[in-house]
Amino acid sequence: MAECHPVGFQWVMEAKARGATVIHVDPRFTRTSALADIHVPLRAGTDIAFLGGIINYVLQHEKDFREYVVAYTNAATILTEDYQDTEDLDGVFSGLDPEERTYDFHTWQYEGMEVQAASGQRDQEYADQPGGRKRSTKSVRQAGRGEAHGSGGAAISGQPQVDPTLQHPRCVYQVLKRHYARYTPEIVEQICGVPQDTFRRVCEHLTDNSGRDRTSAFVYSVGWTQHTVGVQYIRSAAVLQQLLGNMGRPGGGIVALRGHASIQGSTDIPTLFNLLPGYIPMPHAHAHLDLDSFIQGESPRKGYWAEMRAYMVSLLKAWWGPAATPENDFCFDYLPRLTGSHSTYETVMAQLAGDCKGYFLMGENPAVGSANAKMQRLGMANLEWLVVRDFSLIESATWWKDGPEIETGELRTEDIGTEIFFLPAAAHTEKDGSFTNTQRLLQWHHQAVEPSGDARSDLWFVYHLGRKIREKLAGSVDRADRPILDLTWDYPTRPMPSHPGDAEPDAEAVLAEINGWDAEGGPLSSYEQLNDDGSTACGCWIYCGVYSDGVNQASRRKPSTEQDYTALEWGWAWPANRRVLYNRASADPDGRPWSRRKALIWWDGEKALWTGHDIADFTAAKSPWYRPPTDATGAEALSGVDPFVMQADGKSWLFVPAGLIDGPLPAHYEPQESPVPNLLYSQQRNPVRQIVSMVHPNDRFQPSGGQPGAEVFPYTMSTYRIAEHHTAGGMSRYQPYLSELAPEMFCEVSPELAAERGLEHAGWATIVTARNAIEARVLVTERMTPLTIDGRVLHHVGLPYHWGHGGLAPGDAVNDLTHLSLDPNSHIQEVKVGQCDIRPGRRPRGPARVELVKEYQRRAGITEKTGTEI
Amino acid sequence: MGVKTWIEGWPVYRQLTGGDPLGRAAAVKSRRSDTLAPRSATADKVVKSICPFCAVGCGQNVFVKADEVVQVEGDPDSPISRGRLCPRGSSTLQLVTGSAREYKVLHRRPHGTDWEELDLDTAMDMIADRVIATRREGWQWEEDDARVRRTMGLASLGGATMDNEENYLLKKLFTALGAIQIENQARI
Amino acid sequence: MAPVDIVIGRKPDLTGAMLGDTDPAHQGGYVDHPPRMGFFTDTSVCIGCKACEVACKEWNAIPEDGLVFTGMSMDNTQGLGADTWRHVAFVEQRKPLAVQDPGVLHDGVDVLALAAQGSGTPPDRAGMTPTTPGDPGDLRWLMASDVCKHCTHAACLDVCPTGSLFRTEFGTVVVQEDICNGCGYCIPACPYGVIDQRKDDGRAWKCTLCYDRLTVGQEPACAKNCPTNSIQFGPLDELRERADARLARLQEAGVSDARLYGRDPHDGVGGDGAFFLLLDEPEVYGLPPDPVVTTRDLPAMWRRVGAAALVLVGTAVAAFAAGRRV
Amino acid sequence: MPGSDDRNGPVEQARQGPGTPGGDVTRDGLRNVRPDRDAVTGVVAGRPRRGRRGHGGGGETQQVPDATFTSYYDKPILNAPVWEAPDIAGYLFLGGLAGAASLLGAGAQATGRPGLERSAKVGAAVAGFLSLVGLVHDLGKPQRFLNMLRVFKVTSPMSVGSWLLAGYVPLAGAAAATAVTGRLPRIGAAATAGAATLGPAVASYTAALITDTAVPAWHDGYPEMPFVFVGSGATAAGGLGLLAAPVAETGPARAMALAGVGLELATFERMERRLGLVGEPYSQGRSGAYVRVGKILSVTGAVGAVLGRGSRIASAVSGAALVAASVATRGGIFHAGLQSANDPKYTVVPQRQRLEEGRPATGTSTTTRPVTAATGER
Repeated sequence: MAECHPVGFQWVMEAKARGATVIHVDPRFTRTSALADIHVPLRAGTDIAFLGGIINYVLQHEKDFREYVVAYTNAATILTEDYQDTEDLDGVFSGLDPEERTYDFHTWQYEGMEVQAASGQRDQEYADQPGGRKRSTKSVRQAGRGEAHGSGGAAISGQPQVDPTLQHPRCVYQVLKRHYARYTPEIVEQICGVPQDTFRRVCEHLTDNSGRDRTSAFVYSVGWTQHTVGVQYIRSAAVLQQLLGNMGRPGGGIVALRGHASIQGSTDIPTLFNLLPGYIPMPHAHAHLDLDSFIQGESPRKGYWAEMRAYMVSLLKAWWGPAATPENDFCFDYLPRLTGSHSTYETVMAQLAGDCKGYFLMGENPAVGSANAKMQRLGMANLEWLVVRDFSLIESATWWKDGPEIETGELRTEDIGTEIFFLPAAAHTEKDGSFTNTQRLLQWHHQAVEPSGDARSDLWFVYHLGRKIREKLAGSVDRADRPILDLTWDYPTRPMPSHPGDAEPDAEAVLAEINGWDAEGGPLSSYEQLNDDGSTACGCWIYCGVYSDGVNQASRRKPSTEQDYTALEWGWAWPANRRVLYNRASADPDGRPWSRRKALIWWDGEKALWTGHDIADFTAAKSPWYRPPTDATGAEALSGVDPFVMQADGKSWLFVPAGLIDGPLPAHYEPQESPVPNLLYSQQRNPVRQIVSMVHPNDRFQPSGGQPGAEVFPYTMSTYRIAEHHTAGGMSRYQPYLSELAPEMFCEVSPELAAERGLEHAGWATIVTARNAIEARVLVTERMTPLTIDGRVLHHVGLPYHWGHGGLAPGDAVNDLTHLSLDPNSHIQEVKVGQCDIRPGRRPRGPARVELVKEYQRRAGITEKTGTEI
Repeated sequence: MGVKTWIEGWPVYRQLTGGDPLGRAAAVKSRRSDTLAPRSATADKVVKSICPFCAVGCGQNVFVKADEVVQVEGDPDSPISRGRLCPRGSSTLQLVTGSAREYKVLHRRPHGTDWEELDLDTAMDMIADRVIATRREGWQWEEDDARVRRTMGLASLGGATMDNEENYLLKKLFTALGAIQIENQARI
Repeated sequence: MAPVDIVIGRKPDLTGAMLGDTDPAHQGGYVDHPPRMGFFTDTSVCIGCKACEVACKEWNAIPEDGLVFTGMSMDNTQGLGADTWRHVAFVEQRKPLAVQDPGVLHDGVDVLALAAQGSGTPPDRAGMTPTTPGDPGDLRWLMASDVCKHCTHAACLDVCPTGSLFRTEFGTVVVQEDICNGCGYCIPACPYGVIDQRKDDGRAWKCTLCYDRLTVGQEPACAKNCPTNSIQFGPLDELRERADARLARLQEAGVSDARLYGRDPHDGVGGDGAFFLLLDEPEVYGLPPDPVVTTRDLPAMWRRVGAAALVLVGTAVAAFAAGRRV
Repeated sequence: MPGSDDRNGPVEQARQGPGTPGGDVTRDGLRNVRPDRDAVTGVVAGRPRRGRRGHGGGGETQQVPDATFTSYYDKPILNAPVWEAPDIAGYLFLGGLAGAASLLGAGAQATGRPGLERSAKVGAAVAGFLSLVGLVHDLGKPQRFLNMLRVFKVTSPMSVGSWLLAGYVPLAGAAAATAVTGRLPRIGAAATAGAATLGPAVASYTAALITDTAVPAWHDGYPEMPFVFVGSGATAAGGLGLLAAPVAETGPARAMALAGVGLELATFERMERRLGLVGEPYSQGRSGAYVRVGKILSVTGAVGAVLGRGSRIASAVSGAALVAASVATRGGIFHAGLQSANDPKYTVVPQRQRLEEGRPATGTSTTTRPVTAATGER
């Protein structure tokens, strides 16, 4: 955090000043470690074992916040008899189809409930419908429904059976206890390399600082998401935080530190294949799909997701306006359908296959920043046309004349048929617009100056591209063109003084559409006003209210010194300007703060309202003693003690009965490439990790664990950022002031590894995987520590991934080494851990570089099958 | 400038007559130092903004003089950042005004060996034509008997550094075109 | 003490007069001047992010200072100079930071011998490349943002022959770029190695404590941006009080290595306008352990120069006296 | 182990002490908020007790062995002078030569040695002028010299020197011109007297110029350096006389040279011995080589001057050797300064020694230990 989010780290320092203990868990000793009380180095890729060990500690020592756990989580819920745990099946859950590499979730359900897939994987119900087919189910799963619930919740109907004493052998609490019983301090030490004494102290600090009077927070970055089990990493923390009663409470939570100015916004209003704005799933291809069957398949009966039809219809009205009528299903049919995963890595495969011919890159540098960057470049070399919009001539714009493959001779500039347009982009100072930061806060940035030359905002680009396409297609009778021609695209523009004849669309008008309006065109103020009859339009239901009263709430800037610490009048947070999600849980079931020291919101009996420092993430007037009638639906169906309002049962889920692709509970699996066999189960890797679709001669996997050939790549590597640079370097390596701070690609190794491999401090090293070989300067440092893993010494190679062949501070790209194996829920690649070899000296030039990699492949006996075992 | 003024402006004279006989402070202050004014104080306007790097969302004040950004610094009013910026945020001025910025549309023909300049409007027309053609080529009404009504011909990557409004229009346009392969850094 | 008392060759202590008292702005002839302003850089809360370096460069439009990978931990800036006015030092040591658990465990490798491979530092001289000798289970990573000290008795200012370097009304020491003639005298005069010459223009440059910003009540760019408030700006009196309290608190809490550097108004430079809280000896961070303003000895120097001149005259007279016979 | 107890005591205090653990989020708002700058690391938590490795005492109490010292990656603490050797080493030499030569010229005029007078005065004028050229060349742009006359700073030897040179160079020039042309004898006499008055200062102030720096080998040599400089100046001026004047008139020049060599060698020796470690650069490396050459040339020149006193050629050769000796010595001193500034050893070791011997540079040490802070002088 001190490395990549230094300004956010001031709040960690403030917590320290108030007495907080800071524990930093990271293979490397970083700037964060330097300011932490305890640094816990662990082997990359073993966090679930570590967190599972803590969960086991909490359960064995009964350190859970029992009142919270019973009242607010599904700990008491009883599972069906069909459920079989990793304990029963040696590392896999019931329902695994090894052929298709998918799980059938039916056995993961609550006892006594109608089986229905919910969160994340909502539309699995189609499989049970007439006309639904097995292929469809699988491809739906591949489509990554896991993240379709950025805003929460899933569907359950019926009343689950519960045992508030938590004694029932099939209640979640007992299942959890059994599941984690084998995650002992001894096994944690063997797998993670964390000494038992250190581990015990971490457990004690965490449990001592959790409960009624104290709360602890987890902070993570992509160190957790970029794994084949990334979602389950975060789930592990979620299980722990629920058990400790740290969710929805001040000082608690799981804090995701995201890496880009509006990466949260680009998930909320997704430029993602599987989502529509507000986490409404993109429809999947099914026979006879219409709006009703879509809602039927996706929407639960209880909680706020029960209103999905209103959200969806309002979105369709925002997009197709008058053309969207009840008679034509509000143009639902205009939406294209998915057939499986269409993530960026599948797109690269489609480029290589020649199916995807045109490509837009908007402020993104995949030639450096995406896993197996060589595949990215080769994919781009196979396009018909490519549009790059950026500030500078980044690697993704210039690979055709100076890329690594030109040097090795694998590509020849004259042979590359890709037509490339480079369009200079406007900076944030040159346009109006909003960013959504990592805490879901929308903040408006105002235009300061006009962009110079040909530089234009992306808003300008998309608007005018759409305008031109619509003009060119005007009069078309092709049915395929109707969605384009019916699209509402009449945004107000203003002339650009420095560019006569040109016009910039009004960003605030777009924000107003995102916010939505009622039948009279008046701005909406809450998603609770949305209707499913076409009388409201709203471009993103969770952002509804950002333009309430016709005021740009995201541009509010009341100084923090003039309001209290929640600063509710600074910007606008979705949903409904709430700053802490699920904050109903900060109060006990009777509506009183759990502790005087930890008061956030509470029930005001006199006013019969929830009140406090934050805006209640709860129906404001729903008393703690409200109990829904049995036939209630939607939000009405949640009781006064159901804080997790997006969940259909109002509870937080220790056990996830539906919505996850790879299991209802986190289990430790070794990474795709690992130096050791899995000590916990005979199942080595996540059985349903997404890998098969990525097999390609330029993306070979390595032998792993005890397999022959694994010793060819004996060292564990991890990629990361440093304070001096930003992501793939497009915004930093081209700037002198940042480049001089970290002018060359380097790797971090321990003195022991340097001695073992003869690496010279400040000299050069070559790092090799089955994909590629790169060179880096060597930083020998005791901040890199050898770990003892199951009795043998393991070394890490630290690889910051900022560099590429362009810019003021060029260097080899680490992502040339990484491979394409993905988390099945999120389709995020595993680049935080891999295996490599490191040798002294610079890498070979020209074709010899390719030959070196081939030689390693031969030595390790690598084929197209290697590493693709289930 | 008269001789008297010149003499009185001579630091040696000021040394002899003022309170700084050793000539180390007030007596030797130069004309530039006397009239020094920070560009953050002489700016025509200060525009409220947000840091474009990571997702912490630090507040920025953008100082503008004669229609040019002359300084970018932390916004002390922000409850998130309290006026502070990290090294990347601190480099914002160089990011937005530095020599690495490109201001011309560039075009590389198929099999070409170098960039050529292109008029912006022409480029937009060419791109629109290519989108329409590629969309048609990759069009699918059905796959495996299920209606898909989409094109697999074109894709987009990027958006995590773009504004919500920009992403909204992009997703809207792409979806209306029937293009589904639209992704951003959040996947990476 | 008399404000001005310059008599070459006189015996009594001229130091105070030559050097000015501890209100340097008053000494410099400013009436009704603002309080003396300075920096307190508390390295115990520094995260080494280098925001100060970049903020300083942005504000002062300082040229890039070389793209060199050094191997000096995360420090590729190396030191203060004409084109680096803030420099973050990174020190990796086998030493404990109070009871911090660094988690590392090293064995059996002669890190100092390794350091010699390519780092250019002889093993016996290696400050901490990669680390200092000590317990292999100990590690701490010190970071410290160095800057011009704005000495109470500033040698650079004293020796400047043009009055380019001068004491501002805030008690800070600033190079006036319209006056500097590039004589370079200030550079070897500085006991901290702060000021240096910009090669392409010949003039001397260093931290101005953002003099221009101070004139309108704004704080210096580095202090403003510092994410963890390691760089604190304010009236020197206040900063000194705050630093004393901070030191006491750290000491009480068990951070026994904490110490203040440049805080004492009676040290060899009369105290620094920019002073530090360090966690090890100053030289570990590249700071002189006991710097002295060279002009402290200037009266004695002038006396010796005078005596030598007389000796030369005597030699000449004697030579002619003797020369008659030779 | 008492050390451990000491370390753990305050930790417990910090855990239990008032305000820590502090921050409360109450219904009425935040309580016990402390600014982030109050954060402490390794105090509220960490590892319980040392000694999980068998290595005994930590490095904390380890004294740095005497033979070594600590530095920051062996980087120099000081920024070395940026002066170019030909400009500024030349400046030192020429100033000494000019100053002493002016005395020689005046004496020659007074004692009726016209040949010596002319050569000394011309030498002084040329050397004075060239030294100014050297200075201006080092500044880069000629008009920059004018800024030197913007102030008069007694705290700056360069300021004093600039004013001195501004007065001296015209006087020496006038003296030389009248001596060569024979015109305007009164003005010539006055100029000669003036140059002879300023000359000793011109020859000696450069010692203050280099010793008034933080460069250890220069600064710490300040008690002897002016004498080394005037000695070297006398050597050079005497050498010039021997080289240029008719052999019959060289007596005073020879005497001056001999005295100069003696003074220079004696004071240099004394300085080096007194300086110890800091004086190392005067005998080592490039600077040491210059100094050795200077000494050899001085002695050779002096011996030659005495033995060859009757011979024009021997006198001239000896004179040239003496002039060269002065050049070499100045070059040696100049480079010794660079060497001394570029090695942190010369900065750290003496300062560290001072502190360890309990005699910091002035009243107190730059580093304030907690105990000092507690008593505080405020």
